[in-house]
Amino acid sequence: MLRGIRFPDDKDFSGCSIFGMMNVRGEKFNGEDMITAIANMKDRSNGLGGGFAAYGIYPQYADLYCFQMMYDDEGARKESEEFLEASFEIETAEIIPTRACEGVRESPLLWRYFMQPRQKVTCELEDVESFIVSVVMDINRKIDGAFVFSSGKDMGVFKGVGFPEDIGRFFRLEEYEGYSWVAHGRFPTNTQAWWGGAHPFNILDWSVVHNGEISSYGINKRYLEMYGYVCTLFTDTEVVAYAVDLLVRRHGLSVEDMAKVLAAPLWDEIDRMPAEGKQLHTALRQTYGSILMNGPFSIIISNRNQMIGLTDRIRLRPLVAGRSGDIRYISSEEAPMHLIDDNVEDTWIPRGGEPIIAELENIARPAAVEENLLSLSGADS
Amino acid sequence: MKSYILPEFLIDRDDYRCIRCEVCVRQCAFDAHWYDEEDDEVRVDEDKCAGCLRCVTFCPTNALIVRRNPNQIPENANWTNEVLHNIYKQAETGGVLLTGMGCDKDYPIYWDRIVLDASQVTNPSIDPLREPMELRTYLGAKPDALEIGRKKGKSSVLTKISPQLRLETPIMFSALSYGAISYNVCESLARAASEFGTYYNTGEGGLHRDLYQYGDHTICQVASGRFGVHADYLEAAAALEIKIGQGAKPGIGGHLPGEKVSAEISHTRMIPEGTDALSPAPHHDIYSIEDLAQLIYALKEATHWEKPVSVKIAAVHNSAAIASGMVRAGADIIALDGIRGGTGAAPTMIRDNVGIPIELALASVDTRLREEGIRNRASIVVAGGIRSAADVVKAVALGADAVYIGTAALVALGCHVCQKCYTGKCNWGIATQDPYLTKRLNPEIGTRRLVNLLTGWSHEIMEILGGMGINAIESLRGNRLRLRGVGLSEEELRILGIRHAGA
Amino acid sequence: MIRIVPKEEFCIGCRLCEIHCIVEHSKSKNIVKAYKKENRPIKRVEVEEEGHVSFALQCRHCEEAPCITACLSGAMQRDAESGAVINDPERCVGCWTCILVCPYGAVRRDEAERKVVGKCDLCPDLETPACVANCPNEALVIVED
Amino acid sequence: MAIYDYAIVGNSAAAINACDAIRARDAVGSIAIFSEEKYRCYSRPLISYLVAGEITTQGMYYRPSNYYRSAKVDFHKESRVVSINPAKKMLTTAGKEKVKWRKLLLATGFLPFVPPVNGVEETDYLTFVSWDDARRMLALTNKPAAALVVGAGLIGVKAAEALHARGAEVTVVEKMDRVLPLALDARASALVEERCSAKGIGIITGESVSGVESRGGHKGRAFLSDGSEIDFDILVMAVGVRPRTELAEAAGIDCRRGIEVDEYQSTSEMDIYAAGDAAIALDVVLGKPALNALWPVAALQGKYAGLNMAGDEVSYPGCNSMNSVEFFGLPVLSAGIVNPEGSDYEVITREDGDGEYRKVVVKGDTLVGMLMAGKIERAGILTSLIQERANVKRIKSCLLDEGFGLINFPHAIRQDRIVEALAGLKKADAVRGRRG
Repeated sequence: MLRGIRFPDDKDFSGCSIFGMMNVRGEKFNGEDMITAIANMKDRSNGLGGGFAAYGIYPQYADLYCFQMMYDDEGARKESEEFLEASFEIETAEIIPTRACEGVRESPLLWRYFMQPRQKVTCELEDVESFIVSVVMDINRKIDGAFVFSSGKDMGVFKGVGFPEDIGRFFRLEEYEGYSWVAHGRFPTNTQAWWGGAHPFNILDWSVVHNGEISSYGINKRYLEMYGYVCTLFTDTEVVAYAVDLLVRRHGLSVEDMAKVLAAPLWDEIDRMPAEGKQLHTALRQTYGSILMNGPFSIIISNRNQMIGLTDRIRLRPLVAGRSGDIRYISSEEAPMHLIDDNVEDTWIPRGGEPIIAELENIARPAAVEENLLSLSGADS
Repeated sequence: MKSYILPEFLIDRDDYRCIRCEVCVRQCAFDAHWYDEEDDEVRVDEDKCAGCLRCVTFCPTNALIVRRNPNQIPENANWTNEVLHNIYKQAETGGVLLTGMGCDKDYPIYWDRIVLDASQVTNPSIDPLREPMELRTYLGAKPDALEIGRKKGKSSVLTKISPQLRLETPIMFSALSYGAISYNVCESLARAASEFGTYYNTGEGGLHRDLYQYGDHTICQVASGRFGVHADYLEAAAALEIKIGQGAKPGIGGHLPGEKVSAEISHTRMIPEGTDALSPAPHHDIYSIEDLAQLIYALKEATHWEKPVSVKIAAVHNSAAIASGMVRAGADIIALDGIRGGTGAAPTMIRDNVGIPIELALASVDTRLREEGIRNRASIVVAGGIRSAADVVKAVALGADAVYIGTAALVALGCHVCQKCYTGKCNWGIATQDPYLTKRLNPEIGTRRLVNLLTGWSHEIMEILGGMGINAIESLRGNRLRLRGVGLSEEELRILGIRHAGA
Repeated sequence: MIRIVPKEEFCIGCRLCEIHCIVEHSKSKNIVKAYKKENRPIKRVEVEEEGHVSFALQCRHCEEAPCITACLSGAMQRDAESGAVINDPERCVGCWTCILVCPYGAVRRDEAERKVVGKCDLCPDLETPACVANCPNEALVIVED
Repeated sequence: MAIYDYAIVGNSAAAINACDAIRARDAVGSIAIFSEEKYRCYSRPLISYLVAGEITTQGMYYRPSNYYRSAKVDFHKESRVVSINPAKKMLTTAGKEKVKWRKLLLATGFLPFVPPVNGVEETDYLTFVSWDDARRMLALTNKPAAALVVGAGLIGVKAAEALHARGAEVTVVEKMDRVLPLALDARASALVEERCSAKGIGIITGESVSGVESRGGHKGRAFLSDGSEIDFDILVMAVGVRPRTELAEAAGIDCRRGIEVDEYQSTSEMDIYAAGDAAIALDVVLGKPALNALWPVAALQGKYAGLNMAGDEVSYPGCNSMNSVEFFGLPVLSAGIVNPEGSDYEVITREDGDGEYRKVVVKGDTLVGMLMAGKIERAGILTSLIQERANVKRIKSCLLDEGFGLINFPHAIRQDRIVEALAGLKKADAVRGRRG
């Protein structure tokens, strides 16, 4: 299923449902509510893809990178494992537990590896994470029939072809406990569905679920390629994940500034800003104009600390935010929040291009983020 | 010597319509029309007709038709009329064939073999009349990454961004030198660029003192002749451009005949009145890439590192490698001029046979710079045959940051592309210094026409962008996925980096 | 009132102003007919030309118009509404005194019908006088005062 | 006793233009116009057109029929002023009406001058200066008649032309050696004579009428100085005109050949102004006051008199001897000095055949005279140069060129005239006035 179906330079057109849920105190909950919520938006997906990302699910391996892999066959697995062993100490290699589930067919071999790069390899590198990225790129590009679909720490992505609720049950998500979850139901107009193409997209601990179409994909991809990102999944969502990785991890931008790159303010607005903001946003657009995500989208970007909701600049796709005690919701529709939670206090629709950010409370964070957290806790955003 | 050259055009006059007002007589600087008082008839001297259609356009009764002389030699794919005409001319004069404007040979025009994409169903197209649509473009080197500091919850930029040119539409006016064109054309270009928020380029003719007021929208060229280059000139400019080559005449210099070097031009170019202005083929201080780097840095130093420096080359076979070198030599802007780029005067053989189409040069340069990871270090501006908003969109999607328009701007001002620029008798008052002719271009009107053109094209670009579901030009720039080729070979598609329509 | 100001730096000497003036003041207002079939009216605007310099000049509609003061018959009057100096052909006797005193040479004999003078009337039937409207280079512009 | 803010004696060009000027500045002041004729203001020069049938009586009027009413003027027609008292500011009419004024304008015009020729008083001769003259001429030419016109000045020649148009057989006798000796030069006179002769008008120059023998009524016989005799049915005496100064003189106002005025058209008596053919005012070409009994001159003087009477202080710019006449389709325009005497003048002429003759007279670098016959377009440009005493050094050679015009002026002056000075003629007048 992974071989021979990739269209170079192509991307995937899809309409979708997205749902994110995070406990900002870090209290964990299982995948049950996520499955219920995403299933509630069934008409936004067509059975050609569903997936979840969950944070905090592998506490026993919290310091190890978890590669979750799809293989077409044993040959691909062997090749990949040899490749990995060359540079990693593999602590655990295991088949990802699944259950037979009607509506989920022809699954690839699903394996996960908890591991860390060998000292020898990382010594040569200043930046371990860049090494991980390059390994992911190498496997995805070079090993036919193998695909890394998640590569972070203490987190995992579970996705495949089918309705999201079926995928959830297939992966037995009720057995996982995480404090932050995202889910995706997919409606590709491209009938060629494949497991790797389902959302979320992940690199390191960045996960992206996406509803929309990135009309600027062609240039976003070419720009990221200049920075060593090889877009192998042939979907526009992939570029979001890489762009986020580039901006936040590698270039050190704050999440908010990153959001202002992906959904840049209009020049008109920038022109009206006070000098400092004007300079900042002008520089952001000048430098990163090529990864402005143009076209209709709403996305949820997650990492271990944050869950970020964002729509395109002119809000062509839906996104609703909600709050219930320590729980933060970001969703395509409001109904699922109420379905799983009687205590949703307030919900609101963020403005186009305005990021909403949910963040773990007990972590040190840049002050810049504070304001957005405040705005998320209020209903006035 | 009896000339064997047949008149290129015949002029038909409808006697019923002709009112003998003599407008045609007065409008033709080539003296193709004359009034015969004795017979009260307007007569023609067709040998002199340039086919510029000035008379046709101005005839108040539409009494005139200028048509190609049907007297042609027997059809021959090899020995065409044009070839014969050229040989007769050279047999009669012993000279080098001269021409004006851009190459008119029918090399493939790739713009016309590339089609654009639009949104249907899966994503919405955007209505530019209701939604914002951004064409603003910044030209100049961009950093690889932006370093951002945070204080009291506020982000601020720590990276020093190189000087940038801000364009409100990705279209600039190409290098057209004062001397090749009249002062009024320069003024029209300067005012239109200022009004619209874009730039015009002085070419190698220097900057007339009356145009310093538009310096903020002026790209001042430093060419091999160094005409008119002095401290104030560099200071007045918004950006500087080192001209290495020109699409119409790659590898050769320029020549402004002495009769065009009027007092004003002499003053502006800093050469004696009435002397020929000869631009050498190479810069005699640039014999290598490191020499170019030295000049780039000299110009930056001279202007306090406040102005981007562009380097313009003719599109030739190894443009991609050259461009890479130029970027590494410190050029902030790479200007590429394709084989169809215009000129005031060039040897016909050079114009028509040297260089490559801009589309291919652009694609290969953009690809190369990306492969080398240095695409952001310089902007790419392309010139040479941009004829419409669609060409602009295709150029941007292939990877250009902006385009230069020369011929299109002149056409907006009235040019009918008769290719007789080199005669100095431009009936449209454009490529001439004859005061009787130059006043035919009123800069008020010229400015308006150019601004209208930019407005129209910009609206069209917005429409096309909106149709693609894109509302900022940077999301189109280099977005080759939105292009498809029609009727192109595998190799052409590969170079252009696009897929065939239907695929 | 409106006044027509010539811009000599942009007058290209095409004389289309003269031609369209004649047409506008012709009976048919059709250019070919006016020139070929009718008693062609006089031009009320004249292009002066010397070397490469030229400009089109018509009645200035002077504030202190000498032609009005000099007119023997009272035919030359200022139109109260438009402020234009207008010659009433019904009252004009063709004594040419106005031609004698006009410092711009802007009054001409018009003997197509009967002996009267003709001069610029600012084309009362048109929104923009014909010479201005048809100047291809905006070398005639309207100023309002 | 009625008191008028403005009283005007006379009802022709000067009077009406004064009245217009006053009204333009003073909308309410009372105005009275006294005219000895019965007509509303008409244009005296048009009588020849009336006789020749070129216009109707309706065309004679200088202003519309509601003129006096709309200008709020008390029009005293057939009311000849017989005396004025400057001390009492009072005038008396022939009808014994007494009227007081605050400002008075004497626009008394001229009377034909008839020389003391033997027997002329016994003959019912005509003059040709008024509407009544025209009516008489029309009546007398209802049947074929032989007409003798004495004097070939402007009035004489126009009378001859009018009589010819009425079918009369016309002979003109002129004492000088050519027709229109003052207005034209010899060449132009010859052109006019050619036209006249071609039409069958007899022209006898260099002879005077030494006596007239009446044969009852209008008929008679004239004896010329060369001894020849001419029988006539109509005799027109057109030897000349004299300004009517008797009213002014009787009131003690300074008069020489006409009523003397200063640059404000003011006479030697306070609040009494004079304008028109009776006044002797600045001739810019001659550089001194002169009599220019011409309609445009009278109108301009009247205008300036009116402006000053209404309280403005504007100098009369001065005028020059300007003539525009047409004889049998030959228009002839002249201004300033056309018959220069002495060697300080430079004369340039140009002849293009078929009666097209042009001439300019330059003194030093100043254009002082011009004449155009046949081809008269744009003559006013030259007139204005004469009027302005402009320096024509640089354009002297092209004054008579085909297409001469403002294009030949220096750029700055041209620009000033065309663009800046749209409303500037008045300004220019004022400048000239100060200089004068």
